Amino acid sequence: MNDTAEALGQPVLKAADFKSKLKPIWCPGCGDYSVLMVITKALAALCLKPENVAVISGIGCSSRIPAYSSCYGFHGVHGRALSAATGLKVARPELTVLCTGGDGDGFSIGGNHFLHACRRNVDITYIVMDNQVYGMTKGQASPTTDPDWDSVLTPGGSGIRPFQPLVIALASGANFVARAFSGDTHGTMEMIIEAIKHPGFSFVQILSPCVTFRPDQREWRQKVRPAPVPTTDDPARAARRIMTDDGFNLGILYRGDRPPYHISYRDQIEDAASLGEEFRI
Amino acid sequence: MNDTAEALGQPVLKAADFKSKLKPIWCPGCGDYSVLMVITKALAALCLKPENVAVISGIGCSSRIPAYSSCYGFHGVHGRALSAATGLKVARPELTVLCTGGDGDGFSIGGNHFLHACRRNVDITYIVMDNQVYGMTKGQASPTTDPDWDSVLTPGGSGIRPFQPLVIALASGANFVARAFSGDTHGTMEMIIEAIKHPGFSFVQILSPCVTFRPDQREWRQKVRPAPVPTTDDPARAARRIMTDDGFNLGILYRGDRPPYHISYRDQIEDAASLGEEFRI
Amino acid sequence: MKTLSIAVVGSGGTGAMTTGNLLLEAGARQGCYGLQTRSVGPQIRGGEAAAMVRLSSEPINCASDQFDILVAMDWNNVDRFASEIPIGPDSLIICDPAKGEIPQAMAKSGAKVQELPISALAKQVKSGRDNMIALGAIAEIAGLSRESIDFVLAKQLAQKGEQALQSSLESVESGRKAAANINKRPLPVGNRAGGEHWIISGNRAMGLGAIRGGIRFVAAYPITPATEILEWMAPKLPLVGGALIQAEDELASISMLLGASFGGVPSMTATSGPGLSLMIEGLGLAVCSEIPVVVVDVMRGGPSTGIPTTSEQCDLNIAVYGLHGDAPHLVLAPTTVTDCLFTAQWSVVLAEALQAPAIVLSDQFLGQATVIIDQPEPIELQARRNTATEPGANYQRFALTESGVSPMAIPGTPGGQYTTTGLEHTPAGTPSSTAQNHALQLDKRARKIQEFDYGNHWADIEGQGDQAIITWGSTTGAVREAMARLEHEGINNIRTVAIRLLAPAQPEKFAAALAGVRRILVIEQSHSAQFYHYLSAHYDLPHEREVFHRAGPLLMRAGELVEKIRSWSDS
Amino acid sequence: MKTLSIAVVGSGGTGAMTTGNLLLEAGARQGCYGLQTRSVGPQIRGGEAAAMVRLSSEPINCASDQFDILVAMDWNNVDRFASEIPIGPDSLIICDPAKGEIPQAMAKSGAKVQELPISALAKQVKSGRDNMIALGAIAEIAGLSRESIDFVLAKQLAQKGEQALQSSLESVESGRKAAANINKRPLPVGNRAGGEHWIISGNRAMGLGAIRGGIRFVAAYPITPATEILEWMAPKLPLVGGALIQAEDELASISMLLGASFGGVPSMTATSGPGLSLMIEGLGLAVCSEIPVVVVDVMRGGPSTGIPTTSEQCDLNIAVYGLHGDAPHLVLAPTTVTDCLFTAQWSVVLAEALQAPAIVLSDQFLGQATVIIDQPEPIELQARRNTATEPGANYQRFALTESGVSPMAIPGTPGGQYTTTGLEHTPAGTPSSTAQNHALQLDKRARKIQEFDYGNHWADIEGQGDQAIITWGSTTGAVREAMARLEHEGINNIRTVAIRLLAPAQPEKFAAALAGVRRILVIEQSHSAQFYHYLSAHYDLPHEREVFHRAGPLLMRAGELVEKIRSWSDS
Ligand SMILES: Cc1ncc(C[n+]2csc(CCOP(=O)(O)OP(=O)(O)O)c2C)c(N)n1
Ligand SMILES: Cc1ncc(C[n+]2csc(CCOP(=O)(O)OP(=O)(O)O)c2C)c(N)n1
Ligand code: SF4
Ligand code: SF4
Ligand SMILES: [Mg+2]
Ligand SMILES: [Mg+2]
Repeated sequence: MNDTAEALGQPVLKAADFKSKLKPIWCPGCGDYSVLMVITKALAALCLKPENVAVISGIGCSSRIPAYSSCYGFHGVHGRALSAATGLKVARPELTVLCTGGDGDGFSIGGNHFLHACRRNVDITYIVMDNQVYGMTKGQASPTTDPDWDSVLTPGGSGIRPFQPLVIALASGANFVARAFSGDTHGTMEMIIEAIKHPGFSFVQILSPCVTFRPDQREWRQKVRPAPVPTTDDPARAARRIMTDDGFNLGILYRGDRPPYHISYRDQIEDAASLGEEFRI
Repeated sequence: MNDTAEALGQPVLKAADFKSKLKPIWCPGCGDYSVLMVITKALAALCLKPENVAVISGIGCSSRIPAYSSCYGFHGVHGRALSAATGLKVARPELTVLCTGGDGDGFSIGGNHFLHACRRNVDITYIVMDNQVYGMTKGQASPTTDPDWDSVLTPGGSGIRPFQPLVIALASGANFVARAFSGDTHGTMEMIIEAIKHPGFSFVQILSPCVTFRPDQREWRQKVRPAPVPTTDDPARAARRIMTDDGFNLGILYRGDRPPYHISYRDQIEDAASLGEEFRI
Repeated sequence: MKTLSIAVVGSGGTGAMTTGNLLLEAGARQGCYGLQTRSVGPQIRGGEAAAMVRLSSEPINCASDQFDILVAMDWNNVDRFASEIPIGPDSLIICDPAKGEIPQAMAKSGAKVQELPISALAKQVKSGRDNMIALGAIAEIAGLSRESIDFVLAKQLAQKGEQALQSSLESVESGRKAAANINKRPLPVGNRAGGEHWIISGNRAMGLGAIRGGIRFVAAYPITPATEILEWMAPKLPLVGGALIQAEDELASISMLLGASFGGVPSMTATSGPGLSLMIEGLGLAVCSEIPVVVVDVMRGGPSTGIPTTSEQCDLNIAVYGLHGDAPHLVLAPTTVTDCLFTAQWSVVLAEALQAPAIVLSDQFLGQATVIIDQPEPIELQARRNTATEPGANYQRFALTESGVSPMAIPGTPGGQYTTTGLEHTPAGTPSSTAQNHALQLDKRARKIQEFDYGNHWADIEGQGDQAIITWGSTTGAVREAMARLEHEGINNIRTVAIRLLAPAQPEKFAAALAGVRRILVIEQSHSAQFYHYLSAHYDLPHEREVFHRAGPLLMRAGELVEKIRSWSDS
Repeated sequence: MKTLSIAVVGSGGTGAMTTGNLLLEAGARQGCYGLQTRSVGPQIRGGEAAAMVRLSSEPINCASDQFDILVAMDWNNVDRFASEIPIGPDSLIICDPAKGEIPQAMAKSGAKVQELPISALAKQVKSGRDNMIALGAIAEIAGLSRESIDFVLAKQLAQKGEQALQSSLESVESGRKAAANINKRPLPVGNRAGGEHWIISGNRAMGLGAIRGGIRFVAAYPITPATEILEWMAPKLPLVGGALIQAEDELASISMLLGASFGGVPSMTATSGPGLSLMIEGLGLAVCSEIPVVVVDVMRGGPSTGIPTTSEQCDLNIAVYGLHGDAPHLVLAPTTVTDCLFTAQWSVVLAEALQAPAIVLSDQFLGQATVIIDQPEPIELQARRNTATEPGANYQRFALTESGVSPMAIPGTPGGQYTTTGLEHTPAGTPSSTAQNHALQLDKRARKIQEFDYGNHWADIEGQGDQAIITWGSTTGAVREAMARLEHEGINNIRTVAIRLLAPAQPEKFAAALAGVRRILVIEQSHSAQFYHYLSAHYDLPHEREVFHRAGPLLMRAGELVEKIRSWSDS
């Protein structure tokens, strides 16, 4: 984060410089297009260089983002993006590590890593494009889907209480928690910038409509609003607020100051060969 | 739960009838002995019959409980107990299904199933013997271990914020949330009885000391106390309370009334052979 | 056998798939057998798509070597299908001149080209659609009657209202008229004997077979190309007193099955390679605790995420050898789309009888192809688990029986209580680390799998001769068609063995099936020849042996196999 | 070779293990080589325990056929060790008459019995302990000098203070005195040439080799019997600029490795069968995205949870074949405790050189045995990954090179940006579903693994003759000892091939190693003969072949192999 282009006096990059030449496979109108654009804008605004940023994802429509950026990308297997991001950041602390994906990838198969990433507080920014559906596999209920949403696999609805990502993040110790809407590009960009700047694990849920399998989500644009209260640093208060809101309050809803995961690299490095000494009789 | 011995006018069983003849492998003084005893007492008090109860677990010292009961037992693989319990209960709703295990089994490797079991709200009682350590593998930090607890694998401590099981349970939608202490046998028994009676997913965290790897936990006896406030049915209030207590308030801390997972068995059962009709041209 | 193969391509939601479906059904009404496959580009929705329909006079089980008719509603990215839709000088391309040049990959085939102003014609009809124009043109060329097209359209558009039907019918008529002067490519005259006929995909057949076999509990996590099995079963299970849970991941699904089946209810899941990888630990528990479960793996291109929408026979290794420890279990594979029904049903029966996990290897081709077939005979196979209904005082869950199968007490049965475990154990189920108990239980678990009499279903054996082709799974269809053609050429000294029961190996039956065979050719769709190596490890193969193998995603075609077998065979 | 084998047993925390450790170290001081293994009952703490020490004049790599001395501080549940501590008429049992009868399983051996009032003697010493009395008695009988015992005790009790040391020394003296009249069983005279010596366990050697090879990132989840590798590495890694994360499960650990290694840092984890099962999907991603990682599997009894504290060579199948799709990767196995050092280091080097996952198969015996050995020579092998330090404009991460290895751009390198993926891809890494790209990348990934020159390390080949024993892993030690004995008997026409590089198979090198060999005997510790079947699948074996295999947990002993080989061999 210190090794920015600006600090080095180099020409500052534009958002477009953070996009690759690949054409996204997304459906026309998918919310993820805006998210991609916003991420590139945020990276440009932060004066980062693409080679110093890594974007890590799992599997899903939303998880395709890495290859659409011009950064280093890791498009891994379903549900394990946060673990890969953790390994990378701990091994290479000087890189800026973003983790991106969907509600299925992050909260269904990947739920455990989400819990533990929040606790561990490694300095990663986790961006989830929540469309309350499995887009990639053509329309099944995800953990954030309403219980009465009818699908072929769960006729009449899953009947299960939706997973509340922000509440779980808070309860697990996430240090920075925000909710955005892909249609609100400016607000989303600001949240992502803040999230990247914030030390430790930052979580941004972006409501990102799936026009194909959730056409009803076109209404989100009317429903979202800025959160009526300012950011708090009290997790219990934040939790109470989020547990009782309707899921459409946007903004940075919690910002804490727990120190990030400590990586103990000794400066004085020993010769690996000498490690055997202890076995000498 | 309706098919109890008492209802059928049969002789009522004693706690001892719910114990098998196997000698536990536990260390002398391990808190899990009391938990085993308490479970057998609760089952007797509920006038259940061992053949109608199934105890499901994963791997760990605490996960050995099923074989020490005289019920049907399932001692599966590490971290998957709740999933097996879910399958069993959905397939055989008339059985009483208990799920038992440790903090490592339930919150580390099994964390994702914990989240989703809370949401799904299948009528299971989940009893976790929390000793803030991996006993079975000889003393590593678990998710509930304090960050500064020194271990061979994490010298000087893991540095990670402890996982708060009750908060996560609430945030995920658990319907019944209690904290007990293995040394408080009477209180624990009452909580387990209530948990089994409560429809839907019930979660009981039992502080159960590991005398071998956490001798410091002998102090728990002095630290625990009944929660100073009565049970609430407001999850946000319960969450706030638990997020701000010191982890030693005992009692049923939340009791909700979300309807349990609905299992739609049709009464009129069709002939499986006729299902092919739709393919006829 | 006479066949007619038609490919319809187009992009941006032009509805090539719908045209394909209608063609298949209309063909069926005119007495044809048939097979339809599909291919799509990487776009989630609205990308390029190809429907490939093959109609025939006899039942068929593989795609055609060459297409007779290719109808392109446009050419956007259609070159990507060039290898999947082989065409040649005998083929006919119908395309819309307004949509630009024929891509080089297609043009170089030398196929006859017939231009048709598809979209202009569609615009002339109120709410007309390109794909209905295409349907009409094909109907005209292939000789599909008005009666059959009307019928399938009425059925297809029943929900959409009279208006939609009307405009479709008009479009079809306009297509017919425009194609009136094109040389006919007549539909093969169907040889179908009387009786009922079905139109079904392999994935649905798999679901049906499973329920018929006795499956009453499913837990699963969606994954391409297996999801349709689950989606078909979801509304059906409650009708027969069963249930389906959408699990949070595959670790949960396999564990849910174990719980349900421990509870006495026959249980199944369906997945593909990545999901199977995550079920490996649970499958090991199923082996050790002797809990029957059925896991269907609809294979797709691998390794890793691979090529999710395509077919490859590349999960044989993990299915047979993937478990840690010595873990005997069952592996089966349907040989055709139709056989998904039988193999699913048989797998349930075997898993239940042997109290062991059964992995069923289907693949994307078998699963997602739709076929027209004779209505299958009902199969008299019902799951029957050996349960301890009146366990005595000395009941032992893992008793050392002669067969290796021990009566299983089901929760709810008084006196049968025991604790099942993944730890090695005594016959009673108590954890034990002695060499003796380990050997006894390992022997028992191996014995029950190995010594069971699997009857004749272990393989399909056809033909005579001192040479043999050995194959499995979806490659079987292409092998059979190739053999039929070779027989026509007079080559009739080659046997075919298509193995349905992959594990345990059946060396004695295999030896009997190969009696008198001097040399073998193994055929499979795997880059590293997994099947060939598996056979080498577990069977006594003739010294003279060869393997013809290649990776997916291109399907094995009868034509390439005819070439190969002809040159290999020394007759 | 002369050896002396001593077993010390006792329950309830009597400290048998401590006595074993001290014996081994004291023997080392007197010039012996040695090997110590241990066995415990199911209790988590304070159950029955056995320390088994074998001291010898030459380096040894397997447990003894028969124990010379068995010291029992009590007999609680000690029969469970009967098969692990074979004794016979030549053996000496030392036991405390106050602790009851000798169990039948031991008594029937016909061993000479010498009673010693161990606990009465201990009570006479202030804070005296039974295990120190036992140590004294053994020291006296074996001729371990006061100097060596004093030294090892002082080292051992350094933290515990003068008082503890004093009472231990007194107890030892009392044990010596009590055993003064017992016939001596003298320590083998050590043949150790000059130079330094080490005392090390296989698990620690594995950790050391890994760090020396270049590992700087570890993520892992504890599991028996692999945890000691991690626990040894945890404090060491920061010293060399590395890090270790305790992950929430094995799915996370393998994925963390992939992230770290994608970042250019050589990465490793250690686990056992159940954990390996959970890493299968991640390993497939490592293959497809060509990210090097090393996974050590310390095998234990299987299947499923199995017998966690015991040894078995039963994970060969999953290691070689466990991945879905066609997924070429490396599988290696150390042949001895000492070889864990070399094999770990080599595995890191190979994984890094080939940008592929390497699975290293150790086992509970190799991992948890402690040996006295000559200080190993430093090994000149350093991880060297082919990185793209100045990627040009046309940089392609998965470029089709001749070797199959393509330069890897490491995050932070300007101009090298690419997205790694588990989807099949073009050379640039763009997802692709074409048959052509699939074939090219499958070929490339197979080529780099297959065509690499692994040199001579692929196997250890010893002896001459037209017969050969083929073995691998921890069984090698017993095979070698058996062969040495047979040579003594005059049987010298048998070669031994102990394979270290299990995958990829090395058919040419194998053929060369077996030139002139007519018949082979495969030896392994697996119920289903996994190794034998693997060899049959991938090597051209002589027609005359046999396999000697059995399950764990009993270790292979040289004695049983001598019998087997003698009867098999036709010399
Ligand atoms: C182990 C495994 N299981 C299942 C799948 C199939 N799969 C691919 S993406 C996906 C869900 C994606 O949903 P989400 O993360 O919400 O992403 P979206 O497509 O909605 O953006 C599933 C189930 C897989 N690739 N791997
Ligand atoms: C897949 C897998 N990984 C690791 C292990 C090793 N293991 C067994 S029990 C255990 C932790 C147990 O901790 P906990 O659940 O807290 O139980 P406790 O022993 O403390 O009661 C671990 C890591 C295993 N058996 N399986
Ligand atoms: S299916 Fe939904 S989430 Fe996927 S690309 Fe289309 S609109 Fe976006
Ligand atoms: S190690 Fe700890 S948790 Fe395990 S049995 Fe002993 S005291 Fe109990
Ligand atoms: Mg989604
Ligand atoms: Mg614990």
